[in-house]
Amino acid sequence: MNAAEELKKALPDAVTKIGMQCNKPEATVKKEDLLDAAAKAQELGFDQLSVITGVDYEDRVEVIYNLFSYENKHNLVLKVILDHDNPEVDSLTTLWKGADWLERETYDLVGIKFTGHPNLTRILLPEGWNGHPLRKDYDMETEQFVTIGEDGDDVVSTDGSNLLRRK
Amino acid sequence: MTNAYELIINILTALGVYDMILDMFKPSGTEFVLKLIIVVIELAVLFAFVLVTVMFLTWMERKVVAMVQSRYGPMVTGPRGLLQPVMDGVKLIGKEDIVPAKADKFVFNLAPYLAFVPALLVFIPLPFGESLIISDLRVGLLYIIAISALTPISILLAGWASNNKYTLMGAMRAVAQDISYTIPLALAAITVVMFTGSLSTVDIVSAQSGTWFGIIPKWFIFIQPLGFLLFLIASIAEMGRIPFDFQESESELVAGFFTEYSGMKFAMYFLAEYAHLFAVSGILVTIFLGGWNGPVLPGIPVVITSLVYFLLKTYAVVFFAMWLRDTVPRMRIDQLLNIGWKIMIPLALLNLLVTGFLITAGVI
Amino acid sequence: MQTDELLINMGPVHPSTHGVLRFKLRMDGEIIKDCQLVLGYLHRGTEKLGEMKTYQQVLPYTDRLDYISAFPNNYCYVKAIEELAGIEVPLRAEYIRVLVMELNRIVNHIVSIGSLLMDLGAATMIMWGFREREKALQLFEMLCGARMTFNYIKPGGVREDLPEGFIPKLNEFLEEMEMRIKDYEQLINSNEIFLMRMNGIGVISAKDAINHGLTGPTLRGSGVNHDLRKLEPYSIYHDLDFKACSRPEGDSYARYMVRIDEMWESLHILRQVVDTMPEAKVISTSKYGVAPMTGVPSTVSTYFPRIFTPPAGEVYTRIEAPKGELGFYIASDGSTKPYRVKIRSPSFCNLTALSGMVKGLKIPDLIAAFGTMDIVLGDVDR
Amino acid sequence: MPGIIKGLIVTLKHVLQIGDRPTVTVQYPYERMKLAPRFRGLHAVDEDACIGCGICDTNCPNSSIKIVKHGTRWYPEVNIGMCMFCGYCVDVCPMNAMKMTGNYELADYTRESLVYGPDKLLFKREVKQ
Repeated sequence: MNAAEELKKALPDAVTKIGMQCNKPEATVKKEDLLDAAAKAQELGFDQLSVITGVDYEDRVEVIYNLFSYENKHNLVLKVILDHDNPEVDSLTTLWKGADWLERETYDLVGIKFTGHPNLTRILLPEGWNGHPLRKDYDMETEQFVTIGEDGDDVVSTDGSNLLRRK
Repeated sequence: MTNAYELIINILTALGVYDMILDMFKPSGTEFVLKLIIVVIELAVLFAFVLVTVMFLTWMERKVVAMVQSRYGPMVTGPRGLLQPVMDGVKLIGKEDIVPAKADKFVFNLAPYLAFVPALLVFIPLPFGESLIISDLRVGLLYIIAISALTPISILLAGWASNNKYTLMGAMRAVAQDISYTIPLALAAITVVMFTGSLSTVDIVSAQSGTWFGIIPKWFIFIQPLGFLLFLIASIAEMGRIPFDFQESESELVAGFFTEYSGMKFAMYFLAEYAHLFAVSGILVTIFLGGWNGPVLPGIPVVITSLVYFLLKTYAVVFFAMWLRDTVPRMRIDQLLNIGWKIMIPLALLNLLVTGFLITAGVI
Repeated sequence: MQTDELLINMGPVHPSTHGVLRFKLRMDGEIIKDCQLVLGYLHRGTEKLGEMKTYQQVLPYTDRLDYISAFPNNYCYVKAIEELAGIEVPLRAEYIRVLVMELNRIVNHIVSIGSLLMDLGAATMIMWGFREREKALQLFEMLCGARMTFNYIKPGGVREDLPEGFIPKLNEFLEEMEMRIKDYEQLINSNEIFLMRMNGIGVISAKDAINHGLTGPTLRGSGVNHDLRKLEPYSIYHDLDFKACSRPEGDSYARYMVRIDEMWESLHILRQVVDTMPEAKVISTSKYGVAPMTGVPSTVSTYFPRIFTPPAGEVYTRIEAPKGELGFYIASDGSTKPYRVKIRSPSFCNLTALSGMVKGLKIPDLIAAFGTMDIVLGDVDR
Repeated sequence: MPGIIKGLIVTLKHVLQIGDRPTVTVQYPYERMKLAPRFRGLHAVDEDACIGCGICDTNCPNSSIKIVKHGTRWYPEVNIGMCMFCGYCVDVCPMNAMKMTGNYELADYTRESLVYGPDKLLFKREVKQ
């Protein structure tokens, strides 16, 4: 019995689908129950949160959590399917401190809101950036420029005329 | 012959021109002008010597670092890059002199000179050789320690006037460090004074002439090994070099107190730093390593041999400082202060006590 | 006495932030009250580029993530593709891959230790390190024509076979390296000032380290003896004899020592690889391979097709890069371009723990702890 | 203290170059290091072999290659400012006409001069008798 099946057995309502991500057991979880499922997974020994990936599909947004257990050397993939226009899911920062930055990054680049995150701000792009670059509908044509404002914070504008930039 | 002034007069007399020159001034009663001229010549020679030494030291520093690190160092300008410091100087003069907009301009401009002048003044009672001394002050050692203690004022001014957090922190560190290290420095030096009974540097050097059993030179390092060690550590801290270069600590505070300086003012600090390095090494040699004492070579005037011995010893100490710099990382400021106050000062006091006891008991 | 908090902006241009990282420090005198990190000054959008280029074209971009050790980046991306498409790799190619990755691990640790010592004020180590690194880079140049951005490991194998004279030169390097590491150890390991600076600085417990998602030497410095080369052996690591190095203390010195120990282990691995390397071809000719063109004298053994369409699916692959766990997530929709490339970079995840580690310490400690995290900003910001 | 002395000894060994610790610097630009034959530097295009097919163009990750007319035939033009020397153009060339030379001193003053046209890239392969 692999980890996804174990999770399914423990939380039959939360896990809607189990499958494989290449060679790793994958459990698709209802988005309301993600926190419970993750807590259960942590209980089952999955102590490392390896990565959080957000993928923007045409009709949905998926968030994929890759977990690993140092103890049992097992992998587990949790997947949540979110609404495309208003992706929102519970934050896992209470379970894994390492989720902090990973969630901020996912928010920054894919635009998924993690409710309950202590400091959900952009991390790689400056505050005030328009759009989330890894969304498929991201506007690639508009150029955005970052300058340093009076108080030292980044200022984003679409007007690049006053920059010292040689064409 | 006790100092360079008399040396010059002696040379002029030997050449038979002194009386002639003196006659030129005597009728008008202006002998003091002649005196002044000679003193100015002396100081000019000293100044030129310091400048050349500093240039050589910067080249030497780079070469020693390069040798430790399996590199060549400067090779292009001049033979083996010997003219590199000149080019550096030319470059620095050509640089724009930037004063930060929110700096205190008067203090900002004043600070570099305040750093450089004490570094020069320290050389005055330093015996470069037999009678090669500008002035044999009777409080020579005290004078040196007092003048050295002026440097932190300049650093504090620079750090504060730059209106930059890094410079301020660098300045604060420098002052904290300097205060805690001048004390063991002075205490270590006092043990030597207890033997000589005089603060004059000439007396200290002459007390170290001669040998025991014809082999071991009578240097104070052999009587006072602990004092020497304390003085060495304190003087490296005093020079502000790795492992104690908190005023700069470039990887933490960018460049410490002179972060905002550029061009010639930066060069002033550079000059002061290396002049200080040489001066402190010279003082260390004077106090503990026998000054200009060395085997007398027949046929060569003592003035020359003594100068050579002094320079050899001083450069050995300078080399050690550079060598140490390339080997060890920087300490942390609080660790340094801990060592200064909790280990070095008690040790120095203990050393003082034991030395005093032994001298009174007549053992040494 | 009334005191004010001091706000210090360390970076993005600062001698010891290893690039363009910015610390926002709230200080009480010299003591750090709060440390916030501002990233993104080197963000080049590699993940977005990954969606816009073909599978093959993304490969050179992976070199530019962690430019100190680019081979593991190459390899991890290639491994993800291979897992996705089920490409088999010839044994000799796997040997060469492990060889270059372990060589790169040594290079990475040299640079890491060197820059750590540089931050502490001892400039000698980095120069010695770069002296040896140069030898390794010359080996890389011999192998693939580039010194840092290799683009050498390809889906199904490697770009070219080992050149003539490579193995003797490598053996020479290994022998020299042994002596050099001894020199490093003599210079640093027992230096009292170094110990004073490193012992008990930036301590993180094993539990916290795992919870923060630390990986690599940073995790193993906390006494967690976990190494992906052991846990999920990939390539030929299951055939090799080596051990995962760890130290229980969890402080900066432990992390430093783990790196030194790993260099010895890598030397050990390299010797085994050289001794047991099989003679065979270096590129796969399995289902995605195409036959070499006849008639044209080809110097390059690239059989990987220009138009490559793996089956639709998702894959997440991770390897033990020198800096920690490096992962590539690739979602494919069956077209010539990846639908989504996600990079789990070790530097980014390791940095998470830094601000907690340095609270209550001083600026020099921040630099010491940060130096032992061993990050590269290209890897953090991607 | 003993640790520092150990360090001092090993640095002194380097100063005096005891035991295989030589000076290793190369005095560039007065002397140069020997490049490996596989070195990936500036491109070169075989004048006779190139058929101007444009496969290098389509495979270039940064689109730094353009096919331009040169004389009567079509040849690639490389924008070095955008090139990342990945070597794909060499790998994919069906005629094996593209190669990379050891020229790495490519810094220049303007962006325009970083565009290397066929006049700078072309070479004639010596025909073996």
